[in-house]
Amino acid sequence: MDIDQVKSQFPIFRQKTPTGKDLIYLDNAATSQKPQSVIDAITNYYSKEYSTVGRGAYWPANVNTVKINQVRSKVKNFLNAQSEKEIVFTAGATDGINKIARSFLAPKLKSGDVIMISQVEHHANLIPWQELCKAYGTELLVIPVLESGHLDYEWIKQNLSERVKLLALSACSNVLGIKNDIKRITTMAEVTQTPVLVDAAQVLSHNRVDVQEWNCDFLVFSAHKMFGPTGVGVVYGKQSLFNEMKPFNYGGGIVKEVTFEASNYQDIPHKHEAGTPNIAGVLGLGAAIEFIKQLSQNETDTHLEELTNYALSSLKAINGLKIMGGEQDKAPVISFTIDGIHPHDISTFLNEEGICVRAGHHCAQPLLQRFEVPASVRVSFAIYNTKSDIDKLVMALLKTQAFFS
Amino acid sequence: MDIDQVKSQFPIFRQKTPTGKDLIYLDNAATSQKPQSVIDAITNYYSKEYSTVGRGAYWPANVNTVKINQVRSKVKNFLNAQSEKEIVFTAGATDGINKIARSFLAPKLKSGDVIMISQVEHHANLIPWQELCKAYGTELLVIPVLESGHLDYEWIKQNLSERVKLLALSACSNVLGIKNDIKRITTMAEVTQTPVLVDAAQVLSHNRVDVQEWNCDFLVFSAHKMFGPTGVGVVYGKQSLFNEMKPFNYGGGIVKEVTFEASNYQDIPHKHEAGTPNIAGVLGLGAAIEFIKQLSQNETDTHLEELTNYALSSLKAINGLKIMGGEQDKAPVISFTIDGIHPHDISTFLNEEGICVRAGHHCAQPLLQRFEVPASVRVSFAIYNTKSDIDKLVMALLKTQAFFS
Amino acid sequence: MNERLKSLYQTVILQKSREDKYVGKLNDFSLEFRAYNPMCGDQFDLQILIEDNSFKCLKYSGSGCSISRASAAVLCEHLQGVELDTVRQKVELFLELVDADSDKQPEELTDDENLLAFAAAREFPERKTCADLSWKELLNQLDTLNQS
Amino acid sequence: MNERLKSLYQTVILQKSREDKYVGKLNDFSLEFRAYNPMCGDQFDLQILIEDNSFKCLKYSGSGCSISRASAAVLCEHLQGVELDTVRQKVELFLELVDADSDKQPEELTDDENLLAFAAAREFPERKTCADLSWKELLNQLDTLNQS
Ligand SMILES: Cc1ncc(COP(=O)(O)O)c(C=O)c1O
Ligand SMILES: Cc1ncc(COP(=O)(O)O)c(C=O)c1O
Repeated sequence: MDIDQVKSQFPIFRQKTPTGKDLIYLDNAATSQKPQSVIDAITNYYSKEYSTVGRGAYWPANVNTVKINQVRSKVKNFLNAQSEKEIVFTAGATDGINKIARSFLAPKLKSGDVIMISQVEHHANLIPWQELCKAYGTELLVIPVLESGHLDYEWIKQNLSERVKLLALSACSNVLGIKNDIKRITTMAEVTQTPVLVDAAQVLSHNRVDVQEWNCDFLVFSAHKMFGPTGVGVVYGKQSLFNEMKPFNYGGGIVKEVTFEASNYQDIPHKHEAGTPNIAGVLGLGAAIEFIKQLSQNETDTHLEELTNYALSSLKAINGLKIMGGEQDKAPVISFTIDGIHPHDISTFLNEEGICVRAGHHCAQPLLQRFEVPASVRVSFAIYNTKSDIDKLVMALLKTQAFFS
Repeated sequence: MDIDQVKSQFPIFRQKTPTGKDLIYLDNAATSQKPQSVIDAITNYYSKEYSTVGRGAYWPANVNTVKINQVRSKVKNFLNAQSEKEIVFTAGATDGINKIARSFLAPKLKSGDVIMISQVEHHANLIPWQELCKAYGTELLVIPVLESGHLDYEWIKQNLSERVKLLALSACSNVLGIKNDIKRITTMAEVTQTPVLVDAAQVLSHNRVDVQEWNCDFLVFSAHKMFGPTGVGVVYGKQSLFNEMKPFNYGGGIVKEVTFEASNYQDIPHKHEAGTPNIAGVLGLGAAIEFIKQLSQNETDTHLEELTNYALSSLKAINGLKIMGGEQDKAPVISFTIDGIHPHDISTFLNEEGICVRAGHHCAQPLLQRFEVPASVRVSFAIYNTKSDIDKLVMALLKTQAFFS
Repeated sequence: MNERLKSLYQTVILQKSREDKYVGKLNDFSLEFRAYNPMCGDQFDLQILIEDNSFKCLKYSGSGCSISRASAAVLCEHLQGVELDTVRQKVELFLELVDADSDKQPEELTDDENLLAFAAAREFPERKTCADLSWKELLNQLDTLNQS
Repeated sequence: MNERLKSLYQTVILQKSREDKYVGKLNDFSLEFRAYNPMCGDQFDLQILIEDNSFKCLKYSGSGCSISRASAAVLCEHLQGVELDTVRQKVELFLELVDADSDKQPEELTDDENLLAFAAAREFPERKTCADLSWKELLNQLDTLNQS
């Protein structure tokens, strides 16, 4: 794959940072940059055919209604879902998890029930469940993570039971970058008939997802982490579950008949999409999926794997640098600390060189507590990153180290 | 005001519709077109300084964090709120109302309580309350609307009591275009200490709002109806209420300390903004407010009032055309029917002439039932509309009438 | 009046939308259902009397635009006397007729002028739901009948 | 090493961040509070012994970046022995020093080199919360003290 050509589709890399450097963007686990095609889809909508959707029999409302449905179809294919009915647009991964917590799980919880999550979860896949537990007297069971960053699968097997009413799990930790074996987990969960929600926020920019193969019940993600716009995401849900559960929100577009006495609801997926959607966001998500599809999956895999391995070995060569977690099943996400230099200071130094990394707890405080690290530096790669980015990173780290020693 | 100059800021009007006509956009109550400055704010963000906010000490994350706070400040000034802490970004008006229903009202409802709304409400400000009533055994009291489109203020006075735990009301009906006297209502509600939520979705593109003068407790709106982007809106809430209530959503960015046992929350407004926000949306909303501020409020008022009056008298001259509601306290929103021609057919005919109007129940089925109209045609104006638009509308209506007679 | 519109609202549609031959209620019926489009408010109640294994009598009532009214009228007219076995086929043919995604030309599907009139809906995708409202709901009903 | 960075991490800051003169716990204290930045995880516990109407003794413990550590150390050093009446004024001066929105030049505010070092934070708005973390929380504490 010609990475220069790919990178040239991202306009942000055409300019210099305020300190006059080339932008070296290594915070892709937080959010990824946007290719021109995604930006164009949004601009085109706002400047050439702006309207609402779903109502309005005029041009351009009719055109946009069709386009939104096309994106739904694209998402369906992208996830290999069975039907467009299984695809609901949301405001993002956090929004999606909260919606499932409220509309699916809350109404059926009773005291004595259990919700199972893991020790690697992002706050978005932890606090909603914690709050449900508070409200319903439910117990939160936390799958331990091993030093390698892998989940303790034996523990899951031992602790899964019919009492577990939901298993909510990320497909990949946003700190350690270790991918979880979802298939293995849904197979165990099938035995106890525990529905499984997958937080796929971290995987869609670099991994193909097949919800049928995974056999998960719900899956959520945000567009902005896969080259798409902010403010839009998706909940995938099996039809029977989407059908039975309460609407995510109440408002226009979800009802058939309304009187002051009662309302009845549209069919899925519309039942779960009250109000004017983030239309520009959905159109941008469509363009993002097209962008990803146009890359060769094999070559993307190879590129990101090479980058990650190169980064791992280059970083390990730095004195006093410690990488969190192991190297097996590794996504392009690496967290580390350097003896005697606080991550925040590192980040400031790297920023002067035009290098963007994250310093802190990455919205995963309990995981950092588990690894006894108050804060770490995280670097994460996307298709537009190169070995030269990593060389510059390492150089800048060495310079920082020299300054602080 | 030079309307041509204002209109020229909206790129969509530069092209022809698919039938080769000038676009005459009269569905502003559904959503308004976007000026170049709003589009540029979004494009600039995505193509020149894209990043997440709130975390990340690097350029451009630091820049965007500051910008988001500036928009919060702009919204605060725009609504004349007391503090930025009273401004929470949401995905839109529907989202905001649902959030208040769940986080503010639901936890304090008990059977025997009352929620008061009005007969003119959009489904977004009806169904969330209806569902709460179902869940908590609460009663829904509906303020009747008079033939003129005005609320029955006497009725409100008689029916308000300490039992009413929330009064949720639109500032302006999206069908009749009649503005409600919010100040009068909050004054009555003060006596019974009933919190008042204002659905301001319909007013911000043409009216200044002053939450302190109105003395409302909550106010919601969507950016897309005031020249801003889709997928973003605002909930204004008094500080004491925002402080006491549960977070709107749970996730990253709202917590101070998190363990698997418990979490404690950030101060408002951040407590209510879990997850990566719709950053492009918020930046676009900032540009939309700037756009509105740059227009003279007096001249905007005059222009829209003239247009509305001109439209009313031109439409009334059409045989068999009936306008819903009266002409007092009228916003630039007019709903009507024409004897013997279904609104949907009218809309198709107008579309051929490049004229966008809405036909249907406008997500306010109970209101249409009240006026015994199964569906109506709605035209609604914004600052870029002209008398010539209305002349063309009337001509097209006459042609349609000729065809069907 | 442009040509596109003319073809959509051909005389057939205008006429049928005004005819009241099939408007009303049956005293005696085997099947009753509501065809409702929540987006625009069009709503029809259809009643069908099934006797001797065929659609003996059909009526509709309700309100909607001229296209949805005409379509309900033509449904009643077109299916009157039709044997149960062939109803589905006729409904499916109509649905294909109004479907812009079909790869068959309308004229390949039928030469019935009353049906062909609705093919103009292919040009107006936003009016497709008007043209096929009652027909689609009838198809749902047939599915349910089959299952039970 | 560029000049901007050099000025941010002047010798003062590097030195103070390593000094352990004020690190630790007091056996006896009048005021104890935690300064915590949830965004980055920096967290300090400060203890102050108030005697004879002045800050007699101050200590801090916890972890954070070099700037937040140095800032906690300088807080302890700068307020040691200061009378209660003048504490607030000194805290506010420091907060203005690091505030890029202030219309005063740092040199107009003070000539204390240890304080002036932090003025470089004006150039690094994202590091302001590091520079003023402990100071801001102390101000909160003073407000609470006043109210009670
Ligand atoms: C694993 C994981 N889950 C959930 C989220 C939340 O995503 P968002 O902030 O887009 O809602 C993130 C990103 O921050 C993440 O990394
Ligand atoms: C009065 C009123 N309230 C609420 C809404 C819902 O707004 P949104 O669809 O942007 O959430 C609308 C617009 O459709 C409206 O007109």
